[in-house]
Amino acid sequence: MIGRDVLMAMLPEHLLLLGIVLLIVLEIAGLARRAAPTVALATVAAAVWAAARLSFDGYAAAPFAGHFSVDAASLLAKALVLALALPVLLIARDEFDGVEFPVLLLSSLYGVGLMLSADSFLTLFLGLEIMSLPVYVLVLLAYQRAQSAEAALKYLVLGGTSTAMFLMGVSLLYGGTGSMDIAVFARAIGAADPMARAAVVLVILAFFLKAAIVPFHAWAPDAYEGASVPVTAYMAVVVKAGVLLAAVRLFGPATLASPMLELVAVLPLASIVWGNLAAMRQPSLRRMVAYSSIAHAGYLFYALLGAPEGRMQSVTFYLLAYGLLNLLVFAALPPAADDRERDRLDNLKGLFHRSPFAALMIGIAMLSLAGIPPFPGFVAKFLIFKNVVAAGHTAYAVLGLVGSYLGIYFYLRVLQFMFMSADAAIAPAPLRRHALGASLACVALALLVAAFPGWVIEHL
Amino acid sequence: MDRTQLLLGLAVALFSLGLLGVIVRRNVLVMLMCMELMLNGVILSLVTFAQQTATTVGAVLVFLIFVVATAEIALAIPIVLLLVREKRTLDLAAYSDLKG
Amino acid sequence: MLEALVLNLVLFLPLLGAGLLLVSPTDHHDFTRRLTLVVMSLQFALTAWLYGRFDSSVAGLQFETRLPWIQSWGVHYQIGLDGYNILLVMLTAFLGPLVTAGAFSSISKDVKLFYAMVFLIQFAMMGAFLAQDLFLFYVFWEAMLIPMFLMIGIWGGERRIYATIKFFLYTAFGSILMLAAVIYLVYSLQTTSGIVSFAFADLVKARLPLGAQSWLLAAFALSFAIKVPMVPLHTWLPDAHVEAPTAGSVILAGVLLKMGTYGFMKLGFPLFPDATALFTPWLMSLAVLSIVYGACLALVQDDIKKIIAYSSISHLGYVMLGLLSLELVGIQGAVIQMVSHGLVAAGLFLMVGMIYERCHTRELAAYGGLAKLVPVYSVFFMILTLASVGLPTTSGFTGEFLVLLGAFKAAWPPFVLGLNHLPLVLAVVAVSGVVLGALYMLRFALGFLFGATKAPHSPLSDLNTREKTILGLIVVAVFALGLFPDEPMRKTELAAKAYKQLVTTSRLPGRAP
Amino acid sequence: MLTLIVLLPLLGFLLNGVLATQLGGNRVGKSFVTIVGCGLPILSFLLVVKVFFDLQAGGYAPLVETAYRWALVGRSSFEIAFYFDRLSAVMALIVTGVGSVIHVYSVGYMAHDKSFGRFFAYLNLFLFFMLLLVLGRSLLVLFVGWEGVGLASYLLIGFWFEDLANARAGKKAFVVNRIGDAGFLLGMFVLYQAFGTLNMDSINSAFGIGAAKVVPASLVGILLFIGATGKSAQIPLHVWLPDAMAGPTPVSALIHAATMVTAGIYLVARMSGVYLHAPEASAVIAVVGVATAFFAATVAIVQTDIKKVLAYSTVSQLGLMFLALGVGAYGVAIFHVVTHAFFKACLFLGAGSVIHALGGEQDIRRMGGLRQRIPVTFWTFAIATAAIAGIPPLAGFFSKDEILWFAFASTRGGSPLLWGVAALTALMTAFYMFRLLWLTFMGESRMAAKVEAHVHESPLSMTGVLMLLALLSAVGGFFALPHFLEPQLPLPVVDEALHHLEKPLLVLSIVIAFAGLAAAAYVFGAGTSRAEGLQRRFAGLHRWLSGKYFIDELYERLIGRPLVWLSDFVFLRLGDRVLLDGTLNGLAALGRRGAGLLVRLQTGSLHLYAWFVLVGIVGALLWSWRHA
Amino acid sequence: MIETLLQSLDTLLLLLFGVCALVAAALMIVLRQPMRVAMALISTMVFLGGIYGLLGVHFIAAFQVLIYVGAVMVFMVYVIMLLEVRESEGRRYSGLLLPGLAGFVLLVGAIGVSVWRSLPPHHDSAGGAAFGISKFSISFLNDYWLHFELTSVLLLAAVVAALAVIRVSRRADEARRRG
Repeated sequence: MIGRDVLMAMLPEHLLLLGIVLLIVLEIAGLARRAAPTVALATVAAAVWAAARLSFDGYAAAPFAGHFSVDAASLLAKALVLALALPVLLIARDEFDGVEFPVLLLSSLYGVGLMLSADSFLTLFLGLEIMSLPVYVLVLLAYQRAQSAEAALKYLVLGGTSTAMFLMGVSLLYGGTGSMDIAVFARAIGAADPMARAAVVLVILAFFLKAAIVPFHAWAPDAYEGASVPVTAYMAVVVKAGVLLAAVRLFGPATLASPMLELVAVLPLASIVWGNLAAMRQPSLRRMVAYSSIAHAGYLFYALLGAPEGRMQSVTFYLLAYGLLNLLVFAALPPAADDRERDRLDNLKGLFHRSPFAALMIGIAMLSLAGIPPFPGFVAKFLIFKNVVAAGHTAYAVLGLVGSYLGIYFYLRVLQFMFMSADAAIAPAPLRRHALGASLACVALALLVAAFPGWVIEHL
Repeated sequence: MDRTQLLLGLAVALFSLGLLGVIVRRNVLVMLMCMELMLNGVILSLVTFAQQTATTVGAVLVFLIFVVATAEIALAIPIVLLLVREKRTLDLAAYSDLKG
Repeated sequence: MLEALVLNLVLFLPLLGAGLLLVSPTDHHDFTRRLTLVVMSLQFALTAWLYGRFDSSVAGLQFETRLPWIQSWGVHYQIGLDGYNILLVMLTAFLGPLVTAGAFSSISKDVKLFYAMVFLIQFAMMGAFLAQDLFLFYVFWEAMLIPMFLMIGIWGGERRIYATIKFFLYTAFGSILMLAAVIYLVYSLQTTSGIVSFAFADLVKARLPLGAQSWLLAAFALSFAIKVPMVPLHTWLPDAHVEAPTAGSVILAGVLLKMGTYGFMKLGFPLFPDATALFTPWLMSLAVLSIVYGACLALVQDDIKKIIAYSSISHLGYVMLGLLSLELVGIQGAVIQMVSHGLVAAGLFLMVGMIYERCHTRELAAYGGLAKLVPVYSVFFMILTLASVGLPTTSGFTGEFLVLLGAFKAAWPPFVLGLNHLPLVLAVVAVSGVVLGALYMLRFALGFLFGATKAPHSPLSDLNTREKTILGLIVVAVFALGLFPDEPMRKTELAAKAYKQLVTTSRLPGRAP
Repeated sequence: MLTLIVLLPLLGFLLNGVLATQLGGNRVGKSFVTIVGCGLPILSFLLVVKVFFDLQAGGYAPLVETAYRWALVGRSSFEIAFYFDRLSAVMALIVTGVGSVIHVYSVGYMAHDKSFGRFFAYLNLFLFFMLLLVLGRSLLVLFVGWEGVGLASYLLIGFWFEDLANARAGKKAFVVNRIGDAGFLLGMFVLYQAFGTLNMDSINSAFGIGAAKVVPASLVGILLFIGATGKSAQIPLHVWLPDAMAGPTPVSALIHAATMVTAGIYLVARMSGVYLHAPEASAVIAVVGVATAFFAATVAIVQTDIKKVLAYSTVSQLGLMFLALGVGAYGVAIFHVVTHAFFKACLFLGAGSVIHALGGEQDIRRMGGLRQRIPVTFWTFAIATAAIAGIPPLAGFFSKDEILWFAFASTRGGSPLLWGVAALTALMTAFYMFRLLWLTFMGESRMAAKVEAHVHESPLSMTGVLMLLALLSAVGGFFALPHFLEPQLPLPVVDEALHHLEKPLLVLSIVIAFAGLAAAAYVFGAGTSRAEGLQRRFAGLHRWLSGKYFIDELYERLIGRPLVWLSDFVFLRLGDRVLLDGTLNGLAALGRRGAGLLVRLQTGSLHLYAWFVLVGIVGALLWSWRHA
Repeated sequence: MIETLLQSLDTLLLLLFGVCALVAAALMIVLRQPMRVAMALISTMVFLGGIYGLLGVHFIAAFQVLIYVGAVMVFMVYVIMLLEVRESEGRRYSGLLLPGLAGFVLLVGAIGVSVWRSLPPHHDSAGGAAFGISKFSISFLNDYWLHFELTSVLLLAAVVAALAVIRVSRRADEARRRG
């Protein structure tokens, strides 16, 4: 019965939409101030629950044949990405009042949801746009300085460019086959036909741009720095997650061979090195995280080198680890009057003595992002590189690992500032309630993942 | 030199010109228009293919692109206005506080 | 069964302790110290009990625990005692309380964090020794770095940041390549023999072509050799030692360095026998080079901590020599030498720390005639010095003697047959290390204890009861190992035989097992 | 029983070392120290005597006693076992006997020293290790003792460590010995890998049954001999002994004259089974021995420090013993060890008594005329001097004469040349010993006034010992030790053709002794004028000799400085700092610079970013044309 | 006869429109005044619309003119007039003119050649008839109503976003007025 499927399969999206509408109504009714955050939180939670529930029931359906379909795996991924948005909302509670933030966030999440179930380029395109457009605005939402607007503009222009690239590629694919089914793409990857190849390249690069892979990464540091902390967290975690999972879905069963292989290996490798190197010289935490996220995008795309079966699992796990700890950083980052001053690394000096908890949290996050055991980041990296090696690309794996070595230094630098440097002259600022909750949740989950990676992997 | 090739060549040319514009023009509004130009290139190629493969889906995508393009502009313009208020200029060179 | 539980307890006690510290009040320093000491002592007691229960007539693992951890990769949480690790586990547990007690008076800043770090290091080291699964081993192996990094960086000397970052990056580089090797090894085990497992027991079944073996061994060896450290990968050690707080140096010298040699013994050589055969001349040369190089450098240091640091390089060279000799005597000697160096170096670093607490300088030139000022201190110092020199009746002699015996025993037949003279040359050069050892340690003692009395700070108080107890225990252990090495060597003999057997049987593909 | 013998001194060491030093807070008084410190050695001496009678009762069948197993590796086990036969019996008697009396002597000599307890602790420690050395069954145990006595001598030489020179002398002794020990170790290794055991009896017998094919005996012999040169101060490792005189005089007597330095002799004799099959090694030993003997004697002639003279004479005498070993007369060597132990101990203790009397004065140029002031010391000293000079019928005469004879006539490498040099040495020995006697006791006093004031005879505890030793050095020659040892250490066959020369040579050596006496009397009898005349005549030679041939300086130039240069300049500065750390810091800087470059690329200009995109697209497209 | 004439005329017009669109697009890059650029863009769009018309997809042509020219560009022009920018200040081109041009040429070449190398077998006449607005809208509302709905979501989000920007700028103004 189609109708029921339409209802069930898109339940998470529907819930999000419901939340959006509800919020707007509240706004009109003038009740948003108090209720909005809670409603948003509840909505996302509900969506997560729905997705997870469906996934565990092994629900699978294609209400719109060839355009939109769900199965257990994609639903789980969806649940995960949506869940990663919850801490963002918590962090944001202390930053934003008003209804815009939640609405925009929810609609962006809606887009993410679409992307993760898209079967046709139409859906994928709409998903991408619904995800991106609100973020352009989110960047300048907590508008306190010109930089925010600048960041938004840069993001928007380059984002638009990537849209155009994506569409160009799609149109060429379409021209070759007369179909908008994303399976076309997977088939075209191996094709010898130049036009198909050009199309594939354009699409891949569009994704690279969205995920900030060298040399399409340049927008990321500026946008991340310009945005306010929760938004940065959202971009670094959820948006990236959406893009990557969509990419995995797009690549489907295709195994990579030259020349596309090199394309998907070398550029990510380049961004691993570039991101890790450039991060060494950053004065601001947000900017540093931006570069580190560039590097992490590199690792994530490495996952595509692996065998198709393993991709979803490895990417999801990586995103889980990476997302949790990235969020942990931002959640634990002590508040400050001036948003720009908030994450100057110099202000982290001696943090351990001002607020030990924050220092410990950020420390754990840094080490995990650096991929040092026993923290989950290590298992995630291990999983990805294991697949890469198993696919026979040992050389790339080794290079990637060496590249990841370059990253260790700047993560340690943060620890050094927090634990080993003389205190910066700053009044200790206690963490706010929600941020604290968020960070606790993140660290708890992260440690659980670290303790029982096997269980998690089995269930992905 | 048949029609499809001609049109596709044109499409590619428009797309590339748009990108070129984004790269070389300093005026922000012009940049935005150049982005539109890129989209127009895409639309052209889509239409061509749609017409040539005789499938409607291409046209549907074109329709969606119209919507999206409108939305993008509708967001871009206010942002630009905001920036102009701050910087009192449309010259992109002024908008490079974020770097490093 | 009970033993297995106790073994797990031994492993996790430090973590437990760290947890306790987390919830315990921040500024009750004495409470923190006592708590740590109690937990550490308990751990040692349990370990000693296990040591007693260990059956030396059984080859392979005892008190084993094996639970699936990452099922789909064949990763297990697998720990157990065997001849390879029992002495080192014992050593680790033994040093734990001493390190704790040794830091009572020297650490007054962030005491809670400090002891938490001590706990975590203890946990990681125990884990690395007990782990019987490559993945688990790697996790502990890496995890070790973090607390050490913080310990040096927070409580270290003036150039601590440089030292600690150097330490971390140096070691991490080795580990990264080792990680690649681990992945490749497991993957190729899977493809060749169909076994999906990280267990050491399975990995030694892998049959790899010589090329692959060589690459993998190179990666493992790099990582281990940095930890040992073998010349020319040693430059992190002096900096780390000099800048680290006493406890840090003690842990470094006492246990951490053994990780490298243990790694070679447990993994590096047994996993890749053919490549080992290929590399042996080079590694042996490096080992002997380390012996001489370290000794020579120790000869010209003016910083008392550096002298001991370089002497460590020299002493661990003996261990490598013994392991590579592939003679039962040499292997046994190597194990004993590991423990011996652990005791002696730890003791010496503790003593340096004690004098540093009193005088706040490490300049050798600043001291003189301590034998008159602090006689008791001097007696202990003299004993440990002689142990480090390898004087008979001390543990140092047992180790060096057996190692050299083994190296020579391995080197002689080829020499007589005229096949290869290198091993003999190396053995002889290694023996010269005995002389150099005496030279630099006695130079140290001469300037330190004898001559006109001179001290940067006076009056100089002699050792108090706590310090006497710590050193007394170490000295007792030193003599016990020097006079009655038989008992511990029973425990390790089967492992040594197994090691020799593994390393000497080729495992190229396509041969009958 | 044997174990007990060994352990008693150790007990003494522990008791005194803990209770009578700051370690235990000086709980006990001098009397306790004296009782423990002297009582236990004497006790073990008595035990040795008892065991000796057991041995006799058992028809001299070696007694073996295993204390415990030190280690078991594979099938070969290292055991701590003791072995008591004629040879070790003799050595043990000397060690404990002479040791005990010197302990007694020390009570008086060290009476005023503040670290009385420490001194006796060290002495007992020394005895413990020395007994390990002589009673050990396997080379391992012997080596433990070997290094242990080295330690004891290190501690005792540096006993008065406040003076850095003393401590430095101790260090020198230890390190030089270590060089020898390295050779010793190698020898042990060769033997071990050949026989899988280190038990000396089995090794000897193994060679006896022609195991020499397994391993070249001469190699083993030479390696072990390197060890011996270290302990027994033979060229080239003799340099430490003269400096060792920095220690208290009883120490010089016990360790550096009577017992420890003869360990090398003992080792060679004990391993005679090997040397019997190692003619080359034996030849080396003989040559080194005689060379050392001669060289040391020449130096001794010009020394002005009473203890230095005796030290060089010790070196010289040890050389003669090695000569005996080299020509296969092991028993004779041991014989000389014994007699030498008597008269050299007597000499040293006498010298100690003199120094004691003069309140620390050691320079014989500022002595003289002590004959009447300290008669007991004088007479004992004179007897010992005569003994060492080889005046019949004193002890030295017999042993030295036998050495000369075998050096001449032994079929195991004896030769007139060796005899000649040895005889010359004997002549010089007589000369410098009587010189010493004269300058110290005869003639008119050259002492400083205030020194002269408190010259006094030593207490009975010292003089008694002197008299005992003097007696022994007088009659010691009448124990026919070589013949007692012969069943175990057969004397070498003597060339029949030379047999008729035995008597003439005997006479000749007597003549030599008296010649030395006469020469000394001539040069030093009437004041110092003649001596100074000679010194002026042979100024160059004198400088050369009193500079000890400048061998220390030579070593310093050849070994010491190059080693430090290598370590400091090549290894530390060039290797560690420049090459290794330089490379690493270079890499780090490279990374930083690269990072800087990348950061500078991020100009913040949107145009540039877009251009990156363009470049990226073009590059990727062009690449995609490439055919796989 | 007439058919063929029309056919060729058809092609001719197509060619003409194409060239004009291209020229207009090129003008966008070179013209200085934003207003003129806007005009150039508009003309490009119109010409494209013409092309669509010639291709027989009239409704897209209509959209093109209505939505793009009618809505977007009018908006744009309005803004330009609102800001009445004096282009005297500032140069026209960024420093990347030459690199940009080089890249541009390569890009056109790259995609162009790729497309050239493999053009699908084309059946021109099939075009026009296939595309009535009716067919399109029928399929649109049958097969693609999901996307139709989604566009509404997107527009909703866009509206909220736009409102947010406005609100933000108002807040900024207040902040500025306060000092």
